[in-house]
Amino acid sequence: MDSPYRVLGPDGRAIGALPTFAKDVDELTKLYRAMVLTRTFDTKAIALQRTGRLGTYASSLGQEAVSVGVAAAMQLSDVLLPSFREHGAQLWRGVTLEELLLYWGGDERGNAFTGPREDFPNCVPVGSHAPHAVGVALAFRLRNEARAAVCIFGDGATSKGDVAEALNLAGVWKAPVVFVVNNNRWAISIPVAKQTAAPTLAQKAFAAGIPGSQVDGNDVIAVRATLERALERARAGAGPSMIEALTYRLSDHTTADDASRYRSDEDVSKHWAEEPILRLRSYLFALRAWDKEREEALLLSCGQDVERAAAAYLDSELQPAAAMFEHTYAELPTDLVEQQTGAVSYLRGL
Amino acid sequence: MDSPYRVLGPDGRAIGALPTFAKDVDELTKLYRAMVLTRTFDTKAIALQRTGRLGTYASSLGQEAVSVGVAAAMQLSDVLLPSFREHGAQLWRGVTLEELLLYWGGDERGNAFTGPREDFPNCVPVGSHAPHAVGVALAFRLRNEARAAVCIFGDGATSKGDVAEALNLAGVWKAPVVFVVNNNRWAISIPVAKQTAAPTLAQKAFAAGIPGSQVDGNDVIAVRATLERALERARAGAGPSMIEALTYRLSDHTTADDASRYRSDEDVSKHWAEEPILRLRSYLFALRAWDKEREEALLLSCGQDVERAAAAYLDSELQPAAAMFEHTYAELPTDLVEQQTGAVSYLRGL
Amino acid sequence: MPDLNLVQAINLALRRAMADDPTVLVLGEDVGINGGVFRATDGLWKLYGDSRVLDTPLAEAGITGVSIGLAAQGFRPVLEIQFSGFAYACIDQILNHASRLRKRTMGRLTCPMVLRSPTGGGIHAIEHHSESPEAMFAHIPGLKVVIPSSPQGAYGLLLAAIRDPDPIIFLEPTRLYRSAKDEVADDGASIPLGRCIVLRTGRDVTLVSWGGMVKDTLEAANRLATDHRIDAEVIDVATLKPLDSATVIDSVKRTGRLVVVHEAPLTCGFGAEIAARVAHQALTSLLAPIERVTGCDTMMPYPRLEHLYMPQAERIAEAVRRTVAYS
Amino acid sequence: MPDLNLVQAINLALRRAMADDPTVLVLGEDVGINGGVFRATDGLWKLYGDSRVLDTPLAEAGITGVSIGLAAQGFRPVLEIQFSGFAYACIDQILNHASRLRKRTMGRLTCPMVLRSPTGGGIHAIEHHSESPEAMFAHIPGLKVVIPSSPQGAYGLLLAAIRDPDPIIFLEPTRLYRSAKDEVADDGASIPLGRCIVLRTGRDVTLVSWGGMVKDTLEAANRLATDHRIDAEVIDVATLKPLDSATVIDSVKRTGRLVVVHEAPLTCGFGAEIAARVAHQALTSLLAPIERVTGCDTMMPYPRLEHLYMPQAERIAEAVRRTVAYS
Ligand SMILES: Cc1ncc(C[n+]2csc(CCOP(=O)(O)OP(=O)(O)O)c2C)c(N)n1
Ligand SMILES: Cc1ncc(C[n+]2csc(CCOP(=O)(O)OP(=O)(O)O)c2C)c(N)n1
Ligand SMILES: [Mg+2]
Ligand SMILES: [Mg+2]
Repeated sequence: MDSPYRVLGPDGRAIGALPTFAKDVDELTKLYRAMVLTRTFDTKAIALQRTGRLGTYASSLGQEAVSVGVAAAMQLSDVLLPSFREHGAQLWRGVTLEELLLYWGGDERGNAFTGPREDFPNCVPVGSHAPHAVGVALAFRLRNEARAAVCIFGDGATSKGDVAEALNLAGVWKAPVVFVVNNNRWAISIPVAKQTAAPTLAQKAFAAGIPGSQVDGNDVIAVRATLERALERARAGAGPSMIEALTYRLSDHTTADDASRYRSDEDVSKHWAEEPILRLRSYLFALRAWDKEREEALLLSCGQDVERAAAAYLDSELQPAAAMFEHTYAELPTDLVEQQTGAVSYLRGL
Repeated sequence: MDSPYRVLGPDGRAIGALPTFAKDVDELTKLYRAMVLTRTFDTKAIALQRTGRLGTYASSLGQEAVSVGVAAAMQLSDVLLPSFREHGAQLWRGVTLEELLLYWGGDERGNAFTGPREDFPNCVPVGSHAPHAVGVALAFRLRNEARAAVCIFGDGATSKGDVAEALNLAGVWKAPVVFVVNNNRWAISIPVAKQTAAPTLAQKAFAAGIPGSQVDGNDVIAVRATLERALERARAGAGPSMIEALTYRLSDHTTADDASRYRSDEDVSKHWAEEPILRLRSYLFALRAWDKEREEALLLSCGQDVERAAAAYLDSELQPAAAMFEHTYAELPTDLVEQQTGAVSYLRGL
Repeated sequence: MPDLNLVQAINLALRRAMADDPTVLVLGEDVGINGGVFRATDGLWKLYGDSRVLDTPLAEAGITGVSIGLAAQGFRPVLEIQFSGFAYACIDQILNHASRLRKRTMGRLTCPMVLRSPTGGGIHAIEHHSESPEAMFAHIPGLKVVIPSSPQGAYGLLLAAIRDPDPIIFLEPTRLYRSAKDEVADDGASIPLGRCIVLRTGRDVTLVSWGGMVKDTLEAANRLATDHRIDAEVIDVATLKPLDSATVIDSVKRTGRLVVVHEAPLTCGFGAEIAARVAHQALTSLLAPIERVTGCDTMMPYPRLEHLYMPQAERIAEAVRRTVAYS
Repeated sequence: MPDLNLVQAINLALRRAMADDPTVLVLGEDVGINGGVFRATDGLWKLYGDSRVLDTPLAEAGITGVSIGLAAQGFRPVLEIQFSGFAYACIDQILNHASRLRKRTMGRLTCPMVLRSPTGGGIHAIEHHSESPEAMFAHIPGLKVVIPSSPQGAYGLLLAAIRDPDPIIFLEPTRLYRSAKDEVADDGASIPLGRCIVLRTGRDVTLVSWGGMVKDTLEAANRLATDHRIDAEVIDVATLKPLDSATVIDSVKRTGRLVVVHEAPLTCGFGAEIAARVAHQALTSLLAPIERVTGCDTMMPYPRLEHLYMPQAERIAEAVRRTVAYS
């Protein structure tokens, strides 16, 4: 296995050749803005959860470059199948801040995506969306469409049979799908070394006869470039691949977790030095493409966007009781209509 | 991946160094006898099935060297977890011919194994026994016993999530287990090329960070030698491994299958030239350790053994109706006792 | 109209569905050149090739998941699981995803897939090949569960299932594959899902069954009519979920007696649901305890004892006589 | 005796079982240093280390299979599945292997394992974290299915489950983990499996429930006593399989009325089995239709609507009043 592909070093200095898009400063600031928005959202979501106004929430702190880099490499006509920690990718693709909050607040309307209509909702049962991605990709291939599916899951997911089956199926059918392992080094309290004896997760792809490689997941330029290559390959009919993006989960697993039970502050703080936002900011600063003023303006506007979305979310009325039944089937069967009527009238009577 | 390990060429000439056991002619004739007994059993089982006296049966024709070679490498204190085509391994380990017939005839008593009491019964849901083998091996490790588990499954099984999960779990826990892929090139009508894009099945082990290698599965000496090494390694605490044994399914998938629907006679007949029994016989003949008389005597004694077992099987009385309930639990709960009493008295009344 | 057995009727429905609708795909282990281990997909691969008839690797959960992805993209995958004993591995994908994709996206994504699988015993098969898992699937919201009991029924119900916009578990009684024969009209007419089929009207007792047990139940009814002048109504449930309770309830209100027959184990079998609905909606009409004639709460025996496990016409008839004699 | 909540009682039972019997192992995702996501295994790893408390990779089917192998070798694995929504992936291993290993080897190999998992809603969790799969497991021959409703019950039943020679699904009502409090005596006494627990005797109506719904059912009974002079008997089923029908039947024979309460969807829920048994064995005692107060035949809503889905004391009470008023 080659060492992970990387363009920017942890200190933000370019250590490799820049891919074409990265020579365009506007492209880079777009990536930067998206990562900052993601982190701003993250902070707000945690605050809402801590004050009882949002459900259990999975932070993406420190992993923004994977999420944003992957989405930035996709075309809108591609389809994203995320796990539950890819807020950055969802935002990039047009899921709204308010939809994200509705989802994490426990409201199905958060999945109705006014934006990317074909994208899948978050997948909570770890790794179980991997075969869906193969199905989506197979649909593209059968219809001769130059599109690809992107499935993101965590390091823990690579132990699940569903993921192994999906990789193998994708290989057999040369399905245009790219699997991304968001390797944040932890599956709740289980570090990668207890998850598998394999020295890399990328090599799990070889079991399926498909290419696997590693990328520095805190380097958004490298992530985007790697995904662009993989997606082009997939869209061109050359088959699936898997990319292991090495990053680090700087936060607790979710707001319900207390990571101090199983890892030390020192361990974590080492990784702050490698985090993706600082890294790209340093690079942009060095280029003089970014400065303190622009930074402040960005933080302000991200904050405003997020606050506006939060207010809308908090103002949103609950769905009516009848909604509990709607969409269970295309057409509600008689007995379900009866249950619906019963529930609605019972609840009205209370 | 190195080319498959092989000691005897298809024509029965030694092309590699002989492992120690193979220098002992008695050892070789033991292997030979076991393969011939297996094939004799196979022929009889098919005849019984064709005449309506046995259930659907999975022939091991052409695959005897995998089955026998693996079992011969095991110690009795190791535990075998076979799929459903390893009659040769079961016989070697002391499952009786009559037990095998009872099993394939549809009688649970065929699983009560008077011989290898800790061995698992045949596993029919493909690949689902792989995690059991990890559990058995883990038990050995936890009790500090120098024993190993051996799990055999087919090429088709390597696509199953259970197998991938088991390999990974074995790797993480360094469980003393050896996985054997009996690659007979077909999963019913699906050839290996449609089963996976991976060029070898052995490389599936690397996904779990464990060693994988290939062996000529029609060379019983090579199979046994490879397994001995893998088992020593496992018993010594050095961890699990996977061995892909390359052989060929010369028969239909089972007696319910008609392989002519999906493969040509020519394809099959090519493989007759490589089959394991002929190969070892040629070698033994060349050594003058075997001759026509011994061959005839062996066929006769195998035939007699099998006929005797068949007669006993055909004579066996059905279990009584009450047996349908026994062993469902250690102690039958009240409602099951009632069902049992009801069924027995109802059936008596008929 | 040709005389077809059940597996031929399935094959005919698949042919019709594929001809009518290019989004219909068939996938599963050995469904291609081999035509399925029971030949349900015989000839389809020759007609439509690899792009509509997909042989799959051996991975039941995975191919269920793939079907979900295909369905979300507008295809109508018809997935064959070789035996329902191997469909337990699909429950996770079915329950956690297929059944709720529409709900959880408020209709943005849907899952019009059919999972076909042989069900039930009576073919002297090896272990895991004689399972009757219908009740487990019928507990899952968002699914439909359909079990035909005749070739013509299989044809019409399968067409309806494939045309339905939601995920469907379609269980085919293995022992009827070759034994049942019908004149089957290839008229493309589907039989509406969600309706019980009254196979025999009667005044004295209501017998409810589905799939492979319908034949034995009818046989019991016929014997009872001849030998005991008991006039039994026989209802084939056909669609277990959503259940057409009305037909059963109406019948029991007329007959006052109910015997439910199934092959799956008693406890938490689908017979319990029917009994519970009747005990709720037709209690006062009941003249006798509700009987269930079912498999036992032990696993299906190995073939040599299998015949002792499955309800047969005589056991059904006995229960009916007990019910009718009750007062 | 310390006041413990349900998760602490589970923890205490695990400690006791591990201290008593060196073959008891605990395994599952995050059960080690983290002590389980609900802290059910808190402190065990520190006491017993890696050889008896095994953190596992993320592979529910696999670790169920590993437990089967361990059990066959004489260990008593207690496997934690983090949420029962992820236990569907274990059904294949449980049904096709764990439940029948004893039967299929005629007792040569056995499978004394316990699969523990949180069950039910009410904790405002994300999707798949509020499932109630008990009926699916209760349909499987060879299994036992146990659901405690109180800390003391959890302690005694879990000890019994771990000591039992057969495979057990042990579902723990998540919303009681921290809310229920009991004085729990760590006396090592197990509560026998297979027996219902009568929590309140009454003459007018029998209420049957289990797990997380027992509390609401009792609350309904208490309100009915105070506000409506309805004297309800309340039965906690505790072991769903094998079911102690006798206690339920006896009660209904006395009260003539039955309301079953559960949180899982109505259709094919375990309430159906109870209703069916009563409609068979106590039909003539019934003075009113059998009522089931249950979750709906749609998936558990996302948290914002969850409270509308789950039966609550008032809905139970209403059904009881209807039942009692019936004549
Ligand atoms: C199948 C399944 N098992 C268990 C869980 C509970 N759980 C939620 S996230 C998680 C760890 C996932 O780790 P990883 O795949 O690395 O993703 P990460 O959370 O690190 O993003 C677990 C065990 C789950 N959601 N799904
Ligand atoms: C999980 C599962 N799916 C499907 C089947 C039906 N089936 C029996 S054997 C077989 C092919 C197995 O192929 P392979 O693993 O190569 O073993 P072989 O039969 O060649 O020995 C299939 C699909 C099964 N037994 N189990
Ligand atoms: Mg992770
Ligand atoms: Mg094979």
